[in-house]
Amino acid sequence: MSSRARSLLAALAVSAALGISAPRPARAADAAPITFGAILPLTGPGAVIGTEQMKGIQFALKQQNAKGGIDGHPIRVVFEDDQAKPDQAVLAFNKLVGLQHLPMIYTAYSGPSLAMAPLTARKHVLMLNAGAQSDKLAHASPYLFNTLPTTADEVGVMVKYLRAHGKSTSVVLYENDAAGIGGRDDFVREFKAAGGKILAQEPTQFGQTDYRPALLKLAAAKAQVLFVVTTAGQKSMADQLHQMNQTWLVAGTTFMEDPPTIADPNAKGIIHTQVVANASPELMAAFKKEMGAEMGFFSRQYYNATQIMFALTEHLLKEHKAITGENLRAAIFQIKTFHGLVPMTFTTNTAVVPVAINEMTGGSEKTIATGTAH
Amino acid sequence: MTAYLEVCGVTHNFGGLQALNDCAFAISQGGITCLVGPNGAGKTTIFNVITGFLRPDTGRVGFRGRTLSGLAPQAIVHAGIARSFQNLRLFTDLTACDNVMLALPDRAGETPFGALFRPFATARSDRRRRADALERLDHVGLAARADERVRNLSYGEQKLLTIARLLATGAELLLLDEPASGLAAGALDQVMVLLRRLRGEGKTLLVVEHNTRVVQQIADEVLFLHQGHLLAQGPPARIIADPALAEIYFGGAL
Amino acid sequence: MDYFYSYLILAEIYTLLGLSTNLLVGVVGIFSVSQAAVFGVGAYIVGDFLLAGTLSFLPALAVAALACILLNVLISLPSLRVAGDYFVVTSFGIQLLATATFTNWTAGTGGANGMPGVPPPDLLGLPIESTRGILAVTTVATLVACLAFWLILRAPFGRLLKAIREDESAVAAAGKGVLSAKVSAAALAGAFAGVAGGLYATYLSFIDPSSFDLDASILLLTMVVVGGARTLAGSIFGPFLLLALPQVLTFVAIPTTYAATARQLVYGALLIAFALFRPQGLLGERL
Amino acid sequence: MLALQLLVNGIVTGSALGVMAVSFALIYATTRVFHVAHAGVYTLGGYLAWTLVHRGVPDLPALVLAMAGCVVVGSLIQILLYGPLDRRGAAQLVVLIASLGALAVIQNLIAAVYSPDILEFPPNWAGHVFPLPGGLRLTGVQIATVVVDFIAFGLTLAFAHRTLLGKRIRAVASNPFLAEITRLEPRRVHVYVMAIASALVCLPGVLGPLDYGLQPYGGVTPLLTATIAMIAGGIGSLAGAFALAVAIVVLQNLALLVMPGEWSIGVTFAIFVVFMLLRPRGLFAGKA
Repeated sequence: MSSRARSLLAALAVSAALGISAPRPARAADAAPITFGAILPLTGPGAVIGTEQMKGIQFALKQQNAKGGIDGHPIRVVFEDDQAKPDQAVLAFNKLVGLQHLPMIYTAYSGPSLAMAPLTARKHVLMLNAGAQSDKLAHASPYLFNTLPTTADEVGVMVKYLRAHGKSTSVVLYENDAAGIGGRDDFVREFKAAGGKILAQEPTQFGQTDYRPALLKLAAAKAQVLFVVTTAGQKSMADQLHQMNQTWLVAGTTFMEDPPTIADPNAKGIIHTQVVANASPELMAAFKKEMGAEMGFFSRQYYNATQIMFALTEHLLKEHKAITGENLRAAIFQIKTFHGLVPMTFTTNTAVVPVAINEMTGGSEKTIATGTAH
Repeated sequence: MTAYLEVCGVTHNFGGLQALNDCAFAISQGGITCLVGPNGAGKTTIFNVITGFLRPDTGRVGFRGRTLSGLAPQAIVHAGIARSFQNLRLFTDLTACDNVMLALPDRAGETPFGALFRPFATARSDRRRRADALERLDHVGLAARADERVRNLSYGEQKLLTIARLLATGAELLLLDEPASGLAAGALDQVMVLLRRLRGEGKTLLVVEHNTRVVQQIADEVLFLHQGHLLAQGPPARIIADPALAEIYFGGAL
Repeated sequence: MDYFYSYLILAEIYTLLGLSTNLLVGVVGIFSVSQAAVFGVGAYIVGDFLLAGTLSFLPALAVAALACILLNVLISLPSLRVAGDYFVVTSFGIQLLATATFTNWTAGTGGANGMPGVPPPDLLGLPIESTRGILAVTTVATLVACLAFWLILRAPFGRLLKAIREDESAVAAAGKGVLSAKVSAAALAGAFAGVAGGLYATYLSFIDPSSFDLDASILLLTMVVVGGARTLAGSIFGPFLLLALPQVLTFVAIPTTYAATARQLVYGALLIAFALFRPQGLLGERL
Repeated sequence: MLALQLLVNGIVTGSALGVMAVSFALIYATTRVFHVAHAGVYTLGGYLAWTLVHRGVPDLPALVLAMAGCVVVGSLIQILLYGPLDRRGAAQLVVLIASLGALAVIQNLIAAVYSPDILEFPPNWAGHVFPLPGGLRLTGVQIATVVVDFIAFGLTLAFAHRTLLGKRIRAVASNPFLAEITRLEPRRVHVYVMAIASALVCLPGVLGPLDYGLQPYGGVTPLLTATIAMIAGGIGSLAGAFALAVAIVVLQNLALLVMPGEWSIGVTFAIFVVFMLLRPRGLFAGKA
């Protein structure tokens, strides 16, 4: 509540400031704040990511509202916590849409997003997802839009790179949950389609960081590539991989973008795909000053999604259309290409975005190739 | 004449410890038989065997010419033998009346089907059952305490309640495990009067008892058990007067 | 209004689960920590049938209830063999086994990805899409279950179950069968949980293993402990209170980063406090 | 070679689990409390050591101080929670609920203070790889784990059978009623047992995370497996608990050779459930 209260106060302060110092005579109706919602995992195991996402949105709002909002309207976002659970997400959705009639809502996790998807279609509420990558999200609802590529699209970039570099056999280590299994299925399908061979696959449990048994079993298959889809515990894995002294190429996904792992000398040589969402050093610095934290990947993603939201709002205001879910949705396809942190084009509900392949150098990392996911 | 209750060559081991060793005796209908013997003689064990709580290693138990061995405890109750426990084992969170009602043989409303689909008939039959139970409680002098939770009753009242619960089963052979232990003089007399009255009403009683005064006053016959084996059987005066048995009985203690 | 309705719907579904858990744990004394697994099986069965279109809502719900009856009887069976703590460990094992199955049996459950797009409930071919309509359905189901729970507790059957919780040997010595009573109670608890699962799946339209894990089982147990064992009021009050708690906690000034841990902390402290100072819960009897 | 490495890894992890099972068995046999919060004490040990190491305390004193911390917490749980419940004659179920509550409190306090993320110890000797004969490769912390845990187990056995306090504990465990009237002061013995078991469980609680990181909720699955080992090994048999713990983990490791890993935990519990139905008194029961 306190952070919500704080953002409310900030919004009030901004509108008060506008009232005093607005250069043009503010028409009362014009200055009415426009409110959207966000349903993120602010507590529970997903909270680390959820709070990072929230900061991205809050930072974008602060910047924009300091500039006078959009066309004089301050923009507000009401945050709700779903603990990354589908039932809590539906409860929060009904709170925001049923009680407050908000036209647009941010979402972050596959489970909750899929649970809310039918409701968005029924209630005509635009839903922006900049965090989850499940393939099912691509066609879950006409009102659900994804600014991240689906896992399949991202993995496709990696497969293309591996095949281009002569890798034809692979084993897969995956986390036994939605993200891991989705990534595994996509990799297996794409790698086979590209003429590669999958020799073995092993699961690990989320939070279970002793990978040795699984890695040993995979090593016995003697493949050229170890493809890894896990969302946590990468540093332990890097250490255990080092212990094994294998010659395979270790390849991962965006999840590998984990500062302790990148800093670990044992992680040298690991490559992974990375959805490009680079922020300028000035923006990163401003974020750190304002929010008291590094502008991480998910902060950048939701900052970017908020830029899209600003563009949509501006578009509707300019055309004197009501800010409703239907109009927002139509506006996405009218504007089509957005220029937030990265250029992003919508021809379907999932954006086409650039994807890089990074290699860890035992302390930092460098980009060794780029592609496009679609 | 076949014996009323017949225990033939029953042996039972607890992991190497021989609790019953070729135990055999018979009692006839009517009357009070007291089962005595030093600690560890196997008195409670033979109760457990008769009532189906323990399965004997060898031997059989017969009741009115029918073999009981192998029956479940509740089936033995239905056959007409019920028992009380040394440590009472009342349902302390239920009321005195509930404890007695539970033991009544009437089974209406004791399945989910009856409870759910015949609620009115169930309620009616339960009112009848309550009247029955109150009668049993009155029998032992606890009618006034019917709706008290058992854990609020005094120890003496709880002892009487175990007898009321035993009576409620409708069994004709009652096995009582130390019904008089731990009671003050007044309550003790009350229990003895009650036991004699039950005999008068045609019940057969088999009673484990330590108190020789109680044994002398109520027993028609005494069974002397030692090391899981029947040592002597006879009228109380003779058994109690037997110096050899007294030696065994008190030997360990003296 | 939809928000308040959806709170009511979830609270009613959890009341069904609370009744189920209370019947098993509070009344009969079978300390099960695997009720969420049964709940999940009910949800997946209804979801599967409705997605495949082979059965409509009510028959699917009936099949789910039936399956959960069987399942709950099966997983309560060890309680006939092993007592107390042994059964708790067995029950923990069953819950983990169920979670492993929900997560790995992709063909039947959608696996870790979950099962999206479960159609809304329908009555006689008419789909019920409005929150208010679904609320009506869950309310009817909950009222029926409450009535059943109340009838059982006041019937001789309820007395028998309570006696079994205290002393199984004494029940047998009173001439009553323990086995059939325990199995019947487990069956009823299974039916409640199965129906709750079916309602949950159709209301949310999306289910995944996270709703049916060990934490969910422990939440159910907490509801019974806080509400109170062996009373209807306790079984209703616990779920309504504990589901409202997170909403209430949002009004306390805790940084959002700590809110979940704070909530779990409150649950833990509640368990300790109730065990120490009020083992009968708010509206129940002594556990 | 694969099988050998899996076997050795199994013995390493199994010895850690074995110490957990022994400490849990010690508590359960003596106090009859199903001390689920033991998983919390286990987790706490690791976090205490992590904090001390980050404050610059050398490794060994950090371990000793962490053990002291666990002793304090474990004893407090006995004195403030289980003791009063015992005096009130609380049902087993109520004690278990209290223990679940204590576990939730410990875990979430840790999560609130340290965040729910995986925490890693700074790079140190633990990650150093030692190539051994037979193609085996063990890290420093793996070797330390197996050595320390086996010694801890041996010392516990010796303590229980050779020392006066050990004999007192075994007396209380075998007959609490008799212990009461013979002035063995069972309540005080219960506190000693909790203290000893909490110190013991701190060893795997620190060494494990040194290997693969710390998580606030990471203690529950090991504890469940440890309780299975205790029950299967026969309650009251410390050696049985340790042996079964090692055996279970080794089997879980080797099982990977013949089946996919996602079912390994499930299969462990399925075997246990069947086992409970067929032989509920444990593998080595019948001798007592």
